[in-house]
Amino acid sequence: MNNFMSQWVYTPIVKDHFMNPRNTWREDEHFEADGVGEVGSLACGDQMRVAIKVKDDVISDLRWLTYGCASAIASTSMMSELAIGMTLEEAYRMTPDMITTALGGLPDHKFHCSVLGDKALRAAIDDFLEKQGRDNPFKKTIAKVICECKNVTDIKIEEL
Amino acid sequence: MDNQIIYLDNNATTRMADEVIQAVSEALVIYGNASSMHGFGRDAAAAIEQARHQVASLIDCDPSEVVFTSGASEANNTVFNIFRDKIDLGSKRNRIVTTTIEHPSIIETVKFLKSRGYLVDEVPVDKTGRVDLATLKTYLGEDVALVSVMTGNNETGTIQPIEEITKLVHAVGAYMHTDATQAIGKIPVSMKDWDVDYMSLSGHKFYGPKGIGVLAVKKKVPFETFIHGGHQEGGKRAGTYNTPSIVGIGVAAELAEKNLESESKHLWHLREMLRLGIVQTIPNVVVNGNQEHCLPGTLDVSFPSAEGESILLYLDLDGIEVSTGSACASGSLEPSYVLLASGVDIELAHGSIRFSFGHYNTEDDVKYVLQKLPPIIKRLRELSTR
Amino acid sequence: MDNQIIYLDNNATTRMADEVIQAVSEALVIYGNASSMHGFGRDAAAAIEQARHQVASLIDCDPSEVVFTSGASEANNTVFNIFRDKIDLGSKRNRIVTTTIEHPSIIETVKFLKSRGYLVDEVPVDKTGRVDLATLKTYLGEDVALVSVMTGNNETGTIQPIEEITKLVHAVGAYMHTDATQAIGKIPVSMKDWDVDYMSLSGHKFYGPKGIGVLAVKKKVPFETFIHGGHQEGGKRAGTYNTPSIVGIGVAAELAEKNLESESKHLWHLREMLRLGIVQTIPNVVVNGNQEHCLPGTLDVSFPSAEGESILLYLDLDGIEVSTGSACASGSLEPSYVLLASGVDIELAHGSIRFSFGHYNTEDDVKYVLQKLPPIIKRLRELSTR
Ligand SMILES: Cc1ncc(COP(=O)(O)O)c(C=O)c1O
Ligand SMILES: Cc1ncc(COP(=O)(O)O)c(C=O)c1O
Ligand code: FES
Ligand code: FES
Repeated sequence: MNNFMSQWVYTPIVKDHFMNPRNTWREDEHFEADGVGEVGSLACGDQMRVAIKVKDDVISDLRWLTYGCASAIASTSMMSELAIGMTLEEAYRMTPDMITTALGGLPDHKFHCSVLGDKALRAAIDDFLEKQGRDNPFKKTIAKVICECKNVTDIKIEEL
Repeated sequence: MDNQIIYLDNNATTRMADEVIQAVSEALVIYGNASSMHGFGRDAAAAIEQARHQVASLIDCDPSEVVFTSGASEANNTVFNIFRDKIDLGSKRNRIVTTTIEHPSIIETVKFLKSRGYLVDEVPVDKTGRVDLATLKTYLGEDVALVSVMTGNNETGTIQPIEEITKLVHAVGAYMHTDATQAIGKIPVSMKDWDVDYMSLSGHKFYGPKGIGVLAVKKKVPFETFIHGGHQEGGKRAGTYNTPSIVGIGVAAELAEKNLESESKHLWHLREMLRLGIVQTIPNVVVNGNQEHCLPGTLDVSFPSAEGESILLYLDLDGIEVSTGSACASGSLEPSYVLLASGVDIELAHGSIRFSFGHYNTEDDVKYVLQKLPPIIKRLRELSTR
Repeated sequence: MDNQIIYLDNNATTRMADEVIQAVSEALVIYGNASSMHGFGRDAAAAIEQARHQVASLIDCDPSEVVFTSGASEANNTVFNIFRDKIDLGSKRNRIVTTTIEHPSIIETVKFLKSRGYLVDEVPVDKTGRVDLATLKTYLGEDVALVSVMTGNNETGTIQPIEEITKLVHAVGAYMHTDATQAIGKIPVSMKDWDVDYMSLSGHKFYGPKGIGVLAVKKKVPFETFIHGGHQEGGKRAGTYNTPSIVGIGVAAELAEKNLESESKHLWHLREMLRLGIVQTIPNVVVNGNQEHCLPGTLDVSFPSAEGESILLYLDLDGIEVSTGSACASGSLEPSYVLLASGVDIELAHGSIRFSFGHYNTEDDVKYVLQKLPPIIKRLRELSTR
């Protein structure tokens, strides 16, 4: 039996981020967001909200909340670490692949959980630009990702 | 993580009883082919007949009515195949009736049959997962060949009124099957009293081996072989006898019969202790299933704003093993179809956790869970979008 | 009767190897549900994947092509069911071709399919039990969906030219299945080299557990689930994983691969020693099957004027366990259908005895048989009407 003991379901990095999620949005914390994005729905079984602070078009801070599985929690946590310090453009171009790679991989059927994280981030950037009354220079260059995980195909991912 | 493992997934599978391990280990050397005439073969045949009697005694049927299979999945497939074949041969009764909350080995068989043009109705259940007799009646008629309703649900534990259902079924001249897999060893089960025509069960759900089950088939009811081949099981199921596992399921059956009363009390006690503890310490929880007609040992709870897999994995890190939705759904994004079919809100169906107790659980296990679970739910809810 | 038991019925079933008993016993405690996510479940899943690799290595296929079943009977039924379903769905290829000497799990499946109107041809074999390629060719055409020919026969040991047959089968665009149950561990078996699409095998024929087998399914060939239900085996075969037995068949596969060469020599040596001994000491005997293309370890002999069951029971009294006809036919008075299909005289077919050797047999076993058998035959012949 000991031969098989016991990789956890996901990679050690996923486990670490699941157990100690970074940059979560505590209720008692007064986080003044410059932009907020939300994707998914409770009915889908996963929902994500991302809030960003922006300084000189760089993401200076980020908070998030998620209703979702371990991969979703770990993905969003990892996304938050990657995003802080990025320019808006870099952040907008973040791909699910960057998140899963940084996590040391996710099982195929959990891929969509990482899609949700960066989508919520883009929604937050959209919200920020809209609030500022600015043009959104990124939107046109990036193909739209459809929310429903079941419709996230490889081709759609590559289009990112 | 503690080294301690609290196993609360007994509806998925149970640990083999020490007596069963002992018997199986000894039987590993009874390696003769039970179909052969020589000495080793005869030893094996005698061991198999003893197991047949033990199982028959447990479910209250004649030993000749016990057909050993590779498990309840095969047993369930076999029953549906019998009537598929009758329909193929032109039977006027060309309709099968079952429910929306059966085990996947029936749900998927039904999907397959429907895709091939067979007529199958799935009777809905009420909010507690129970089949309503009046509703069922509207589905019954002279064109119905088979009705299949599970005894107790694997996810919520909800128990169906099999005896009453069987009366309705026989009244229209149809045959009755019940998948008793989850009920065995937890509540009294009787082929004779309930008067059912077919019953499925699986060894590993009551401290017996995996890969061995039973389809009990009443005398003089329709039968058609599913796995064709050798003359084993009176031609009803081919394949070299799996002697060690058959011996094992026999011993498990004997134990289950002997311990039924104390086991049932033990499981209900732990289940209620956990239910009360959860309700008292965690705000906003929903206990699923029928609380009056419920298998002892099964407790299915939804925690709104906390997602099932996350709860499961945090519990796992604390050494507590539970299940979310049905075990088969793990790794998938589907909410529990059993809860959805019972009209439970989709959000609640996503976040359900099944605690299922077994013989080897103790009050200390419950106390440990009640210490670890509340902070996990609190934490997840703080993280959640709400 | 001596206390000594000489077991010469290894084609019926084998004694589990000590290494397998050890592994199965240890795995009896890996009781988690391999479909579950928690720790116990993951241990079970890892053990299963290891076994999948061991089996794949033995039969030279990709691990993802290995589907665990309850045995070769189920595996064989599964293959025929795939094409039954394709035919039901209107496939233009609506004919199945097999032989007259397959195992009952195919013969009886064919009987059933024919009785339900499906087109199945059974290709005859020559006097030695071999499929003639030219004859087979006359059965092949654009309407053939599946061809199923066993690798080695359980009764006579006759080996078929599977690689050549597969070429012919693929040339007309049909799929090829071989039941390799008896060949495993005795001759080299390769899904890849032979290019077969489906292959069946059973654990207990090569020192593994009973109640566990494999259907190997090449990627991208037709498949339809036989036992519907949970998502185990990638949806190809439902039922809670039988972890201990899967671990056992894995260990058995590893041993079989490691020992193949020495085992093959050992079995052939004992078989030839017995054959020569019988031919030299008993007048008027007929050795059945093909002597050039024969599984090592199988010796099937007819003793004219001595009836099979009587020989078997006299041998049994001397502690020697053999088989008459096919193991499945035991208890029945039918002459061997395999021999009849090979054009063997009905009288000879009645009196055939199968000696089948295994890893644990020794030269002393053969010497003992050669001491006990001649007087038994003499005695029965003296009793006989001739
Ligand atoms: C109600 C019910 N029926 C059937 C089965 C199938 O049993 P097995 O997986 O042993 O074939 C199960 C368990 O998986 C079950 O809970
Ligand atoms: C050639 C062959 N195929 C299939 C089988 C069936 O194997 P099982 O009885 O393990 O299902 C056997 C043995 O019984 C056999 O010898
Ligand atoms: S977020 Fe839905 S499964 Fe991961
Ligand atoms: S985001 Fe809606 S289903 Fe996954």
